[in-house]
Amino acid sequence: MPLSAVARAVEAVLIVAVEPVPTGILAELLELPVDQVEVVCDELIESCHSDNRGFEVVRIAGGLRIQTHPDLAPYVERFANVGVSSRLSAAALETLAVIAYKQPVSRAQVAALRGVNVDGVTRLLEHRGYIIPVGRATGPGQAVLYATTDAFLERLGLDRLDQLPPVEDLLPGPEALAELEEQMRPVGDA
Amino acid sequence: MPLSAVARAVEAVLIVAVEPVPTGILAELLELPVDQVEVVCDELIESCHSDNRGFEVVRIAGGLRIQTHPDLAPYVERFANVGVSSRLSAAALETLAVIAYKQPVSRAQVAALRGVNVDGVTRLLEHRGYIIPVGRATGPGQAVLYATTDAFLERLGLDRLDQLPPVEDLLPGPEALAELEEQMRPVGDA
Amino acid sequence: MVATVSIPAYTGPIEALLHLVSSHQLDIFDIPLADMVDGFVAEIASWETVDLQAVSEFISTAAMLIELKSKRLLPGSGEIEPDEELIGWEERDLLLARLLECQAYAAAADGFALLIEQAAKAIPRTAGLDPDFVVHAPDLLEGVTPDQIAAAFMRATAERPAPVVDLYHVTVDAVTVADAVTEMVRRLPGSGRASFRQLTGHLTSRIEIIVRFLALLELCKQGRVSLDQGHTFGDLEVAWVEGAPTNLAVTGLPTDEYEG
Repeated sequence: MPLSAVARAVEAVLIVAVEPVPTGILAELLELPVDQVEVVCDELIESCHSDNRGFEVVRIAGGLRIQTHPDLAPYVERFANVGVSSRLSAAALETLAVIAYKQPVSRAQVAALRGVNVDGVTRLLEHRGYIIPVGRATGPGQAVLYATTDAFLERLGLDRLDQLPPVEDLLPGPEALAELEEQMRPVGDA
Repeated sequence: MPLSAVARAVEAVLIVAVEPVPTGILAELLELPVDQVEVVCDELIESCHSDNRGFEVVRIAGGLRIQTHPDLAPYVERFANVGVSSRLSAAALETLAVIAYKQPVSRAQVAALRGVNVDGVTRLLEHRGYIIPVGRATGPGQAVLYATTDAFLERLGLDRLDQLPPVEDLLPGPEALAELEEQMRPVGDA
Repeated sequence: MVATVSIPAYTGPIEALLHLVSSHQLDIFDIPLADMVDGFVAEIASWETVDLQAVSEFISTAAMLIELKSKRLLPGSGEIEPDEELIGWEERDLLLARLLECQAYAAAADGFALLIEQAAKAIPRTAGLDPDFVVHAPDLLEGVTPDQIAAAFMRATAERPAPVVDLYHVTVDAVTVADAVTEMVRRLPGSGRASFRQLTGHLTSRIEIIVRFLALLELCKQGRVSLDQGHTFGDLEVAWVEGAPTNLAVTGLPTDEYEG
């Protein structure tokens, strides 16, 4: 059965959403009462199953999200591994090293140090379980802070972080880091 | 009509992809010949329309991509706060057009045609990722040659360069020619 | 078939006629244009089939002759050279072609703007992998040691050069033509003939070799050395001119420094 006009709109919004979309926001967008939106969401969820789509719409954390159908995981996983070299690039290794020594640290701080955007690399490192978000900075923007994981230590054959070789700390102090970060803001926020 | 198993797999892969996926990669994932994958892609593209989904699957920049259906742009734009990608000036668009049709081409060649210096504009276009240096001319000076990128195709919503209309079709008609000649008379007689 | 004309002053292809006029071998006033056209029209009538190529060639050339003649007939325009006129036309045609091409690309640009506007209505999905999707990927840290992590950290935090091109930090081999002249004046007299390759064999940078060459050219200009190149791209034979002054007070030398 073809989708209703409202269900199509919900689907389009979920397609571009990166995080689960609360039904309240959908209701606002569609200018409809929430309970009516819930009915539309049910229609959408149902249609994905009846049309045998490769993805499903699920209710999660008070919102809706599109995700791949579980039985297609083998293909998705194979795709995720396409083009992934079996070694970390020099850039990724440097980012990981900075996080290891300066943790907890925000992406913007690492980027300020390395002089390049590190969003893609941190996503990769997080996805592979070498780093993990451990909290948020207190300053404006409340940037996510990252730290290395036990898996990271395990891969390196270490028990504790302080077993990493000592390095001469060439880094400016936290104030200078904050300043660097400040300078980057226009770029990062653009 | 419910999707075939292979079309579902393609759809799942496109759901997690962040840029257009070439059919060659899909063929590798599915362990199928490319021409068979093309048929599956056609099935998927068609199913989105016939099922009246809120998204569509399109061939773009040499690959396949999932994107929201254009008629739902009002909802999606409100949600994602998109549509802010800055416009290109007429000068930038004309320079881009010359490069697109004459590639690979040097700045000097574009400037000679347009009658103005195009250094600033090419820098902008390169910065936006629409053009890229692809080599050097063999003649004296070894000018850098530019060509358009996949990002250019994506921005225009095209799959391949040959989808651009032939430049002969864009030549002005006889009236415009007469008008030009009229404008030029003072120059010729000066 | 070739468009030919037959007038008292000339008989032959019309294109050659235009050449004669533009090169002053024939005066435009000696060409009765009306008769020339009548003659050609009469000739066409005798053809079994009309050769469009020949006819267009005639029309285009005749038009140029008519414009040329009418301009010459007008007072005050006598000083315009016929060949300049023709050059003007050629330039104009090239300019016209370029302007037409520009208009085509302007139309293409309008098309681009339209495509961009349409494409912007469809927004691609870029969410990527489902956040809780577990990828069993190969271990990317295979073989990496803690020392390598430390080294990567040092690399990452090492001071970076400012993104401006700062030439103060660059070691510059400044070489001047004057220095090279001095060297040659010391070395060449009494050494007989030397090849340019011998003279520059000990040099490592291209700019030093070039400056040495400039110095030799300068000395040659001053008549103090003779240069001889047996064949194209052959080695240059350098010889000090017997009796030429060996003072170093050379004047009028370029003082530019060449930086390698």
